[in-house]
Amino acid sequence: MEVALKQRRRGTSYWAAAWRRFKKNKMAVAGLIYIIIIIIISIFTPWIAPYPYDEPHYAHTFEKPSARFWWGTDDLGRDMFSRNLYAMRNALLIGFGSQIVVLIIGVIIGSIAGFRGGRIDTILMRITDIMYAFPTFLFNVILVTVMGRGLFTILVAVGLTGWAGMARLVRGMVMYLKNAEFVEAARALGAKEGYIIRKYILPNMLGPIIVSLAFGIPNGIWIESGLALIGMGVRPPMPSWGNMIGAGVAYIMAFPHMVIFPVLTFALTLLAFTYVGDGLRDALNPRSEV
Amino acid sequence: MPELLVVKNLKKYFPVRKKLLKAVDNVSFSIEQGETLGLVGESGSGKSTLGRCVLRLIEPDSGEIIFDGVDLRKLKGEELRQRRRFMQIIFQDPLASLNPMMTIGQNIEDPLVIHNIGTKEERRRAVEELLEIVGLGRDLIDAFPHEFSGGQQQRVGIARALALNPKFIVADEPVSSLDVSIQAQIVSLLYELKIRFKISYLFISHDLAVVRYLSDKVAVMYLGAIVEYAPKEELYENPLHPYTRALLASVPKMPKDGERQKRFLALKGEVPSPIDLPPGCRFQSRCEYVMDVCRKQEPAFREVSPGHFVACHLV
Amino acid sequence: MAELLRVNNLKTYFDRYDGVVKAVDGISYKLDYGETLAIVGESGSGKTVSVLSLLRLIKRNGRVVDGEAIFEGKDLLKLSKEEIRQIRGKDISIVFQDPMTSLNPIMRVGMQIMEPILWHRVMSDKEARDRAVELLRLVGIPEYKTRVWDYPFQFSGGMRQRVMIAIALACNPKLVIADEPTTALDVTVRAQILNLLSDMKEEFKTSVILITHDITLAMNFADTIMVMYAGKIAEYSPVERFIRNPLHPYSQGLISSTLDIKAKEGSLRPIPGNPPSLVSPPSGCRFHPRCVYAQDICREQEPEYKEVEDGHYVACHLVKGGKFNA
Amino acid sequence: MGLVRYILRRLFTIFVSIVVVIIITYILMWLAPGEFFNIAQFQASGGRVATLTPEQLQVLIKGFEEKYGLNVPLWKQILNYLKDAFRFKFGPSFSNPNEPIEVQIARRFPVTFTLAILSMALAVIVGIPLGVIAALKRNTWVDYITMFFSMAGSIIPAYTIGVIMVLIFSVWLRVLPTSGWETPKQMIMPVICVALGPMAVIARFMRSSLLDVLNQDYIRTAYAKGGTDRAVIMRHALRNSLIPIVTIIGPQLAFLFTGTVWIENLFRVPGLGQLFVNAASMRDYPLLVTSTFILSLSVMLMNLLVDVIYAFLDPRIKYE
Repeated sequence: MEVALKQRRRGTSYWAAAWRRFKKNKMAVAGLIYIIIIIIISIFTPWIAPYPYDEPHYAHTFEKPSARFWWGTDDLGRDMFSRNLYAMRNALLIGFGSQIVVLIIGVIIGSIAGFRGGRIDTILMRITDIMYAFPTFLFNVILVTVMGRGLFTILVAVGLTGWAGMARLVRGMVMYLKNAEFVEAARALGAKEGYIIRKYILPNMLGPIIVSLAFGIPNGIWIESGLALIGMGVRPPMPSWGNMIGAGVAYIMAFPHMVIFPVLTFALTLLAFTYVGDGLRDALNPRSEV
Repeated sequence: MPELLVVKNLKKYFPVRKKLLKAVDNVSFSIEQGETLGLVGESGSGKSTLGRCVLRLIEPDSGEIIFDGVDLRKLKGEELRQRRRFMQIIFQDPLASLNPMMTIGQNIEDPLVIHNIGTKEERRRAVEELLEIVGLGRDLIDAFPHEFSGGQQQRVGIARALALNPKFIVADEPVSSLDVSIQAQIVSLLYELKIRFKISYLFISHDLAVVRYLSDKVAVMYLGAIVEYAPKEELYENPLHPYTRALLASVPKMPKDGERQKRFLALKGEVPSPIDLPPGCRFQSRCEYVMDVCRKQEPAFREVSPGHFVACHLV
Repeated sequence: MAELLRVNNLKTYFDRYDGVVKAVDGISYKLDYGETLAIVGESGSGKTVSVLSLLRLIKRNGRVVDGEAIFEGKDLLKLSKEEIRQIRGKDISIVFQDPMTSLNPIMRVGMQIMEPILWHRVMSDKEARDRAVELLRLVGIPEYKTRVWDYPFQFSGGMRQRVMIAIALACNPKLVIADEPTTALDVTVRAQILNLLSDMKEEFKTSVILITHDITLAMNFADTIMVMYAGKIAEYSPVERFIRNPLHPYSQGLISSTLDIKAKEGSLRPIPGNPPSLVSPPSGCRFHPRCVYAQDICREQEPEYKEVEDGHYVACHLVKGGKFNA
Repeated sequence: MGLVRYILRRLFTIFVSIVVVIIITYILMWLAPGEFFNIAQFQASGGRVATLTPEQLQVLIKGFEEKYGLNVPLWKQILNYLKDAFRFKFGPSFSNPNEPIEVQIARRFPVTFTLAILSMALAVIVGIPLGVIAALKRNTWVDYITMFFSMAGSIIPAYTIGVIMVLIFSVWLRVLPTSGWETPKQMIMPVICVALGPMAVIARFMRSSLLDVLNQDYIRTAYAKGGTDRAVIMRHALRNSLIPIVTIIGPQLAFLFTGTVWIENLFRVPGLGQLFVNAASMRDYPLLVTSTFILSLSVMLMNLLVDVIYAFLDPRIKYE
């Protein structure tokens, strides 16, 4: 023990240790690399995409993949590869964007409920329970109907319906942390509430929140595609995986390429995020090593 | 010696499903400067709640806590915060009591940061000194709590409590989660600190031997109330309350002179639920000398010989 | 007395992310019919593993790598899975430390007592029922006739430990292993359970292995004491002899570390340092980094575990001819 | 006794929750841009607007508002709706003015119900054994493969899996029909697609629940008593690990109901899902509100049922 400690004298911080554990999970690392690549691609999509997403080539409708159209063309002769890139970009925007909304609402509601307790907690948690038990997809449809089908409004709608899990998580952690012994110790030392929250509560909540966000991103992407499938997603000709798959299904017997590529990139992206989420969950829990 | 802490008629009730859990029920005691009070009790006796009430980490319902001449219950916000420099706490679970996101050094330094004491370098030097006082190497300053063994973690907890030079420390079962050899180390460290810095402890434990070693006076708690309170030697040599007697008799003793004990004097039953106690003496359900009066009337907590208080109809 | 169990050179290792943990590293001892052996040690000393290994009840990442355990002429470590199963709960049974978690929360206690009886086909279903009630009476549960069909959560900690003892006794075992049976209980309840164990030992004439961290308890309760440190036996001795003359510096340290209720202020002499890593244990004697008498030989050479007096074994370089020479 | 009171209290909570949900839905729709009376919808439902004079149009709109009860203040609309809704009277929809919604639902409900029940049954029957096998064979290739598919199944939407299945079984292998809901053969793919998500979740949860139980002290006790693997797993591990599974089946039902929407759409199954998709795309508000009502009611009732079953399975709950 003595020896072991001396070797690690510089100390392994929580984050350094977490990264060490994360690196051991090969699938998570692969997922992370994939995600970094698609984020970079998404930033530069307008320059990378060979064609605009809405440029039709009426002479080349339903074309199979070729040197000119790498992933073929659709019913209007639009380049499937370009459309896929834009769909990916939209999906990432909605995935990350919706989680920002989730984070804001969830943290606010969860921490108010957790810190205040009592009746406010009861009321907030009742609302959260309804949100949690309710098939939120319906709310999404109604919200999108109300707010319109823009990229931003969809992102907000997904966030507005998806915060219940985050609120529960934050509340649970606040309830636990505010009575945890080390927080009690800080209080006994005479620390002010603001200091306790900043130095004791927030840092210890970060891990689980990050994990929850990591799982929330694919969920957001998923919901957008679901909306798009029933014609409530982003407005055509703007592509999304949902409306591309929806359109492709109509021609699935004759031109399966129209659906194969979006389905595969879509599924791959969701899996990548989930593996990263899994990796983070194990990595950010120090007990998982034992 | 002047009295450092006087607790009078302290009460803390918790509502549990429309019933009352009397965790601390009208408790009074006092501790002189440099003196240690041992607080003995089994689970559910309310000893930990009492310890936290004294520091106002749990807000008591009523009573007085006079620390250094000031009633803590009358203090608000900043005043109380400043007072906290002089009274500290050490916890049972050393790992849980340290902030896992801070290094050992930062954990120990934190009280100084909170009270804005010294420059960065001065604080660093203070932390190194504290590490040495509690018997840890300076080179461990940048390690994290989870890399330590339980005994080392508890030393860090003690160093943090010492950082502000407190006069009084509540030690809430500080050794009960540790191994025997480590227990002994921590107990002797606490003893050494008591002598060296003239610290008063409220030493909470279920272990009668540890309490005897560190305390000057001992209070025995049962279901929220102190049933017996006396100077140490008096309590161990001449226990009066049937519960205290049973506690002392149920612990195996070191058979140094070859006489071994295969059977132990055992109290019947177990600690009943502290919710909705019946009228009369709270020990009635387990007392072998129970009388009618015990079931009707709560015994008064009275002084039977100088400094020796007991709450029992039989005494 | 006749020999019930003899363990030779038992080694149990665990695989962990940071290496192989040598939890039990070559221990040998014996146990007679009717004898009470107390195994004393701190956490990580291997005291529990050394016994669970006999019944092959260790965690999945653990394995017995060497040794033999002769129980009534059979080597437990070489028995087939089915053969060892027939011994578990019938010839050798266990009382675990934490009665709160060691009983199945959603099964009635009567059923849990009946299971070993039925599994070993000792008697019929009907007889097993009566036996369960009878056992509950024996271990001192009030209103045992109705309580037998209650669930564990309806019992207090001490009562649950009584139920655990009833389960252990269900098939009249030859050996009961009690793994820290009182540690999780309140002070006053500990005494009750210890008395019950004493009574049951008389009543059922079983041998007992008591695993404990409490050397005071061991010295009072057992016939033979075995002190373990870092996966090895430091000292093994009949209790009377041990009380008079504890030889190993660790045994002595444990005794002087233990606060007795009569201890004088300032008399505590704790063992310095922390328990060693079992992945890379210290060279030579595993106790040398914490031993105040450590000499060069202790750092270099592992001490031999040898008999120094009749039935008194010690592993220490400094013990010669039944005396400790520092 | 406690149970009856518990159920009554929960029913009251459900009632309040639904009222809240309906009020929010109404307010949202009221906030929505555009008139309720939508010309395109009116035409789609067979009306002829072009031939009308403005006065005639006014009369028509008035009649429309009267028919759908839109000529009263919002709070009254909500009240009226709720009064009827709890008696399962929902009035006509925009898209189908001649048929009350309850009739439309009654016709389609059995289809969706069958789909949901078959899927849930499949999910439970396959998911639980999969989880058990993965747990018992933990850290072997059996476990890894099961858990890979389980992860994929729980994260990739049913619709996407449906498309892949159509590609494989209809386009390439040509063994299953792409759409319809008459013959058992037509039901295979929809049921599997809807079941996959919950099945994956159940398998994963079952695995971790069983692993958790297998690590409990009382399992060690059971082995120490001389139990065979079979006895210990069947009598102790499985029973205890199944109890928490019941709790996830409730949320999974909500998930599954939503899942049917797309699957019915993909496979042209004439269930509630299609009705809902139409309602959404045509802005058929009465139908939309009613979908919300029916869905939230059924999900909440299912959750209640699940909790009651839970209380029966776990003796610790009953006595509290």
